[in-house]
Amino acid sequence: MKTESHLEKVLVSGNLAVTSECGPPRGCLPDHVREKGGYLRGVVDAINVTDNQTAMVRMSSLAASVLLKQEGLNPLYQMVTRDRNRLAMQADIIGAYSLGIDTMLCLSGDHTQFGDHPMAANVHDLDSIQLIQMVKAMRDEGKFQGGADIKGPPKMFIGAAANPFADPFELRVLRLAKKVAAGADFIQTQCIFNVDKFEKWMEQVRRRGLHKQVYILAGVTPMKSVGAARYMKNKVPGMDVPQDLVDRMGSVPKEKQPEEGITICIETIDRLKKIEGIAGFHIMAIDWEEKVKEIVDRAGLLPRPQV
Amino acid sequence: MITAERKPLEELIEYVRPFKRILLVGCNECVTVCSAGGRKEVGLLASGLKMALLQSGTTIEIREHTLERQCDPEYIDELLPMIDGVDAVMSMACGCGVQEVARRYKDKPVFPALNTKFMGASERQGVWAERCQGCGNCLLGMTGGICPIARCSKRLMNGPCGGSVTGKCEISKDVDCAWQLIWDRLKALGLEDQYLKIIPAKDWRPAGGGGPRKIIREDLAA
Amino acid sequence: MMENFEPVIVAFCCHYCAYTAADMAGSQRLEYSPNVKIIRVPCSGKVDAIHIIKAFEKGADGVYVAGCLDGDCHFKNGNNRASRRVEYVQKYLDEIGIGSERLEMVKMSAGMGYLFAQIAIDMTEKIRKLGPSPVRPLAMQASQPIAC
Amino acid sequence: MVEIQNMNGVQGHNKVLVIGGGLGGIRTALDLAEAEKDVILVDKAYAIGGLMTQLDRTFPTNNCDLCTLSPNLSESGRKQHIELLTMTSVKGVRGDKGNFTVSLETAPRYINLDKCTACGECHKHFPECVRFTPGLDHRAPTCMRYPQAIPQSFSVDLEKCSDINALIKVCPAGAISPDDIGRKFEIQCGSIVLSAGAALFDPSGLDYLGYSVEPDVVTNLEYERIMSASGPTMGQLVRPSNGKQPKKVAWIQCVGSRGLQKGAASYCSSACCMIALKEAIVTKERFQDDIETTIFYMDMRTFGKDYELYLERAKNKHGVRLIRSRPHSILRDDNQDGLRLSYTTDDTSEMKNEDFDMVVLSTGFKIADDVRELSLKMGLTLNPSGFAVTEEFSPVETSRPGIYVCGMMESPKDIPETMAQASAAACMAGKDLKVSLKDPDGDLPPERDVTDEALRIGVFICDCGENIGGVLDVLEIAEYSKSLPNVVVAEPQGHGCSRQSIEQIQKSIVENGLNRVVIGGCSPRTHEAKFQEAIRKAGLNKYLVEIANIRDQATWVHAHLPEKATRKAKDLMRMAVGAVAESHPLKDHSLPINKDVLVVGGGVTGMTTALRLADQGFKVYIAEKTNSLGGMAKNIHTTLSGSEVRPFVDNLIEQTKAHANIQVITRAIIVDHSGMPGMFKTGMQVGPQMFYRTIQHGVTILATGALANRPKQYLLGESEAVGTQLETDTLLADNPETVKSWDNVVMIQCVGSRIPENPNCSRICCQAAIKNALQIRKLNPETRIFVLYRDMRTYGFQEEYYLEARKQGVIFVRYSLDHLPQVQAVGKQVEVTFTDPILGRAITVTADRLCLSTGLIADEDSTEDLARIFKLPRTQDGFFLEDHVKLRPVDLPVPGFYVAGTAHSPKTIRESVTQAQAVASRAQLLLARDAINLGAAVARVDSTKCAACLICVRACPFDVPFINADGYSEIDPAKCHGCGLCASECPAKAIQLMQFEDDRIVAKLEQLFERMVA
Repeated sequence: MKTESHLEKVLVSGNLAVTSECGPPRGCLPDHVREKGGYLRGVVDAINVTDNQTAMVRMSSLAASVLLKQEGLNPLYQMVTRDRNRLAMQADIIGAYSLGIDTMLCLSGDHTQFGDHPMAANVHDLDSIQLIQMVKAMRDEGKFQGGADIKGPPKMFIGAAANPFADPFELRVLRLAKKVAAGADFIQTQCIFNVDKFEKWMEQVRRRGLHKQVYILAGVTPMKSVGAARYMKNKVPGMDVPQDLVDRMGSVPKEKQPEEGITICIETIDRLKKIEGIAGFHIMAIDWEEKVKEIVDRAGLLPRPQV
Repeated sequence: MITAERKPLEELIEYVRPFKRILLVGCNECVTVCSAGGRKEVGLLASGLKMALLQSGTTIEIREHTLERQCDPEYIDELLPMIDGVDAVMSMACGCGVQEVARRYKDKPVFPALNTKFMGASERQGVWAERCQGCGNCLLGMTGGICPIARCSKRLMNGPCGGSVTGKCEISKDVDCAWQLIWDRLKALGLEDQYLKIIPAKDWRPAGGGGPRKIIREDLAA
Repeated sequence: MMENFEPVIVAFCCHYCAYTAADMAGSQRLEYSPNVKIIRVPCSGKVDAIHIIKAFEKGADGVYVAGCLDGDCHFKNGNNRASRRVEYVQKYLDEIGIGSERLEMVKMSAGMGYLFAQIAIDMTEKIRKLGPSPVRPLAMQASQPIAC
Repeated sequence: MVEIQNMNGVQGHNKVLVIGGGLGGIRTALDLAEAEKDVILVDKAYAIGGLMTQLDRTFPTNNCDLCTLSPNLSESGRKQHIELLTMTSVKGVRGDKGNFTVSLETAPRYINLDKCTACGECHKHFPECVRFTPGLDHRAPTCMRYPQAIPQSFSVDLEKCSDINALIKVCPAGAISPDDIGRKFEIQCGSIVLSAGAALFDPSGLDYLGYSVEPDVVTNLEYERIMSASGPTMGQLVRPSNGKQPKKVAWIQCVGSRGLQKGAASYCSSACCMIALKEAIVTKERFQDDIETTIFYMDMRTFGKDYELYLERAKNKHGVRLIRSRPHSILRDDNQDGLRLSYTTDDTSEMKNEDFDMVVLSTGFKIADDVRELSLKMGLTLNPSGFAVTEEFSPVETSRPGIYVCGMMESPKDIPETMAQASAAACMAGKDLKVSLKDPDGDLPPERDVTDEALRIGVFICDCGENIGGVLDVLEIAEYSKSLPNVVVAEPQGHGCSRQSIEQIQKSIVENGLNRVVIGGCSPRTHEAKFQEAIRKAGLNKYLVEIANIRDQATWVHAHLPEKATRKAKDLMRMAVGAVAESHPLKDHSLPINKDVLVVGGGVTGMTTALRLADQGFKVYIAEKTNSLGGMAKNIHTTLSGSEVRPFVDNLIEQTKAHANIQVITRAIIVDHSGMPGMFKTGMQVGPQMFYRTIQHGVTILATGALANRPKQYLLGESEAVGTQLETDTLLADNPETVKSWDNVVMIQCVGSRIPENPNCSRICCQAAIKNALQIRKLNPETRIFVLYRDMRTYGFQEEYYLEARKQGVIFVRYSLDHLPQVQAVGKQVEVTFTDPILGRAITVTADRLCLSTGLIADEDSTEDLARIFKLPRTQDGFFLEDHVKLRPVDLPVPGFYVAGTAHSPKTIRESVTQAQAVASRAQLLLARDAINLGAAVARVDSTKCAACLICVRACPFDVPFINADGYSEIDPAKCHGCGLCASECPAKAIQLMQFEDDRIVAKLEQLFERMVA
């Protein structure tokens, strides 16, 4: 065990881990965070708290993580390299750890062009891999990037993202390898709809033995409607939604579509469970946190192990 | 070369409105090559300014002159015989030229006519694209000769983000994914392994993080 | 002012098509507005943005560049480059405040005398409706009055 | 003269004698001379020019002839290959082809041509004995035959001279030589072209037309002279009887033609309908509603290229009245001012009367007695009317080998056809002469260095007759020009392009030390080269001239706004003066020429052209679209005169295939083209595999033919009884038994022609109908044939066959567009219903055969592609559009391109052959040269400004600029096409296109706006 992280404990125990996410509100609404976290209590092993998701200003992920922690939940603190330079990031990391946050996800973040501050500078003092390296060095060597010793290093369980569906496809596994080499302990993948393609990716992951070096949590998302399916298929870069799923969503009446989406999500989890090297699931139910419990339950993943 | 584009006329009009006589100075280097500030653009801008100002009843005299280079003091000296007769100078050079003219002629207001954009290359006639950000510590040896700093929207140094789709960047279909280009080229060169090396966090001091940069060739420096 | 307004229009005509069409209009005695003054160029692609801008600066109320039909340029693609240049200069004219509608690109074949005449008439009427170029009266103050 | 032995030994006398200095003779002589062949041009008049010099304007452009012809005349005056012998007649011809000896006799002129400056002093003081040929012989004199006469000289009639010594004294040049006795001499030549022209029918004998008694009855030529600016009334249209302007003018057609009157010719004179239309249009143009114009005609024969449009213009735009009729008499009532014209129309038997102020008789052409005599003396076979009989499929070859004819001598025709035939005659007469090269610029004076001179601009304003002078005051323009900066001379110059004016301009350049010249005149497109040459001969660099096109751009298009035209002309002059001040001496560039020829199309026209050029030693490629030679002629069996077509075509194919210099490429589709005259490159896909090959060649000849029209009309393609004339021709040849079985045949003319969708006349259909009608009658004299027509257009000698058909009982019934014939299928036959205009009721004929005269249409697909690839203009109906419809009928506007045959317009085989030979001649003008002049309009780089940005390298459509070893853009002037794209895109303004420099263009803009017009 590298850290005190609950997620690490679940993973080390050999159970399939379950995580989900909670987008902080665009305002000073702590109750909103608490409410969302409430839906996930006892349902997941860690709750991702996004960092200015889609390049829109939100309550800081650090603050929201702390709010969840105060509720006794296990926040998974996300950090993007887009908004801060390495000084700010290191400061936040030791600050977060000081407030009891021990699990984090290192990302580069969406380009500002997609958000509501397209005029903002994209900092990218570091990229996500360099961030992983830095967090690992802070934890394992107890050193700031500048070389100085950290008095009381942050013992972070380090996560990274992987998108098996983006291009160039053959680089996707290599990039994962780089993240592992940089020090990632676990991986959360982009939403998986195209299980066939994901299997191919996993095959390469296994060939390189990466599944033995890192815990891979497969990302899933329940679709609310055929419109949402189409949007993700056509508009979200790096998202792969097969046409037959869109058709399937469209084949049922509008009021039944949310139910169909959840069913598809559960079926996907069932297929993913069979793939060697999958250590758990990351359920991204965007603004639909109340349904996570149902999904986890129907997928046979309840109750969550006590470790 | 350094690329630039003419500023909106509206902005330039306001710069020169208070003056009776100005000197419009072009540069026969980079900005000529990118059709932003050569002799021809000087002529076009002079006419345009005169006509725009005429409509609000202002007549302005614009003298036109194009220097070989606006970033070298000797060339800038060429303006000396003209400078006294004018109230202000508008430079059609990159930011370097504007500053150098201003430095040389301290008692004349100097205005930029161009927005200096980037160091780039001609992709084809009339199209210039960014190639270098002058980061001061070239990575191209590791990235197949394609710069991720200048050409990846996120300046990612270790591979493409999840937004790379069919070779294009997530920010626009018109922007190539630099990492796709890098990867294709590494593959073509049989240098795939190069990719697996993690490029460590960058030292931005040579890129300007260390303050205004200067190169001194001691053997040459006077 | 408007009733007596006689616009001055400069037509840059390529030698091989538009200028020949103008000659054709002549030999067919097709009457058109005397307001249009032709400047002959070898190819419409020869018409520099500066020539167009200078025409307005000197006092033109309208300018058009007349080249060969698409695909018929004697010099392969000069007419298309001229079209793109005209579009570029139109934007600049909007910036200057003269207005892009005072500049046009037209294309015709050498045999289209009637089209040459028609365009001359249409352009004159269009510019007449637009009124004098906003820089023209001022240009006149600067120099001497202009007759058409 | 050194005699050069010909290559194949046929001729020993290496020059051509051209008899007759009319338009045809001049064209023949010029073609030969420009192809570097020596010519002797003789004319019995004392100035060349012929009939055309007396015309006011010519159709269909309505240009003044003088300004289109006079450059040709002065050309012929200066040509070193041409020896001009005026006042000279041919007395006899001995010898054979290649070895003729011709006896000539020159009448005394009593004026030394070398000394005479044509100052006119002699004529001023002794008008009675200094000769002129008046346009209106019995009415009013002109001082010279025409103002631009060549040679520029008078002649003296000694018999009428009372005081010769006084006459001698009056001549400041000492040119008068009363001792001149003329001379008789012999010359030798290899071939002879007889282009003696035609005379006009004299209507004096026709008392019912009143010509000899009524001064207001004039011939069409006299009317031309009255309208002409150089005519007796100085261009004032007035009635000869009282000097007042007429209000109503009538034209009577076919006077002396079509066997209508006593002594009239049996043929149609071919051109009179167009002449009358032209005279009426010009009258309406000048006087609008002040004069009413009416043409009395039988058939309106506007069969030439786009002539039908001209007819429509006369009717619809100008309101010329056209009355189909037969005039009966012209009488003047004693108490009346006007002339009463009585006539009948074909829809009523009643005689109608109408009064006119002037009546113009459209007199036909005939062969003059002396010409007939000469022809016989030369041993030529003549037809009963005195025209030379020529080969059916080689219209300029007479019965005597080595002697060729062109123009009216062959048959009555208009100017374009004369020009084509003249070139054809040049081709045939010159084909065996050896090419001897001479330096055309050998005798030019050295160029004056004007670089350090202060500007001295000379301005010369043409009045161009009525064309400019009729709308504005040329003197006013000259005065105005004089006020412009740097102008030291400004004066009117009449016809500026006339030899006389050119000489005055040259004199002025020398005397006034001019170093820049501005011409206020017509289009630089047509006349720039001429004035460039003129100033070059006066010692100036030829690029120091600017032409203000005050004709095409002011007087022609603002004729009704003379004040505005004047102001615009001043603007244009000011712009030109401003621009010429910015001009600089330039040097021409040249390149060696590729002498191979590409002929597109392997029909009769293409093969004929190819053979003529191949015989001259040029390598010829024939690119034929189909898989065999022969073209449309393969489907035609006989001609109107009964000649067999097939043996002719087979023979042509055989010769073509066998010729060592001809390469035939079948199944060739032209796909791309580049280069310039003398160095073209054309790509084609060839053969069933469509493999790509390119051919390098110097000239391109389009002989792509036309298509037989097959409009879906009158059950064509639906009923077996209905077919085209072409199909009928085949039936006649292949199934005479079927034809014999026909009892009733109906022919409908103008099917698919002369209608709004295809307004032109197909030209060949009337003769085709007559041909088939006569053939059918030959097989079965009992067959009843009805020809339903709108106008029978059997021009020239075709008229005789038309008369024959009528005589044989073929029934001709006119129909109009309002009452089209109706056709219905009845079993295997068809019922044709039409209105008889005389009976005024419908008639139905049950016909065994309905022949539709469908004519020819342009091959829209191929002409469109070729026009696009070669960048050639076409007429609205898809035929290639020649450079000058009048004077250059087979030259295309793009230099190095020529057109012949039905790709030009519908025509008969004989006419196609004429054009094919003409093209062979025209092409040789270019091929005779060793280098092509690329002009001086090339882009030039100022390396001190060049930023080596590559923008020019990328902009150039021809990939000419490159960055040289010094790091600057370099443009090879020999490769530069002169478009100026690089100059307009250069961001450093380092490139200037010579002749169109920025300074010059901006100077025009400045001048246009900066100064006030008085």
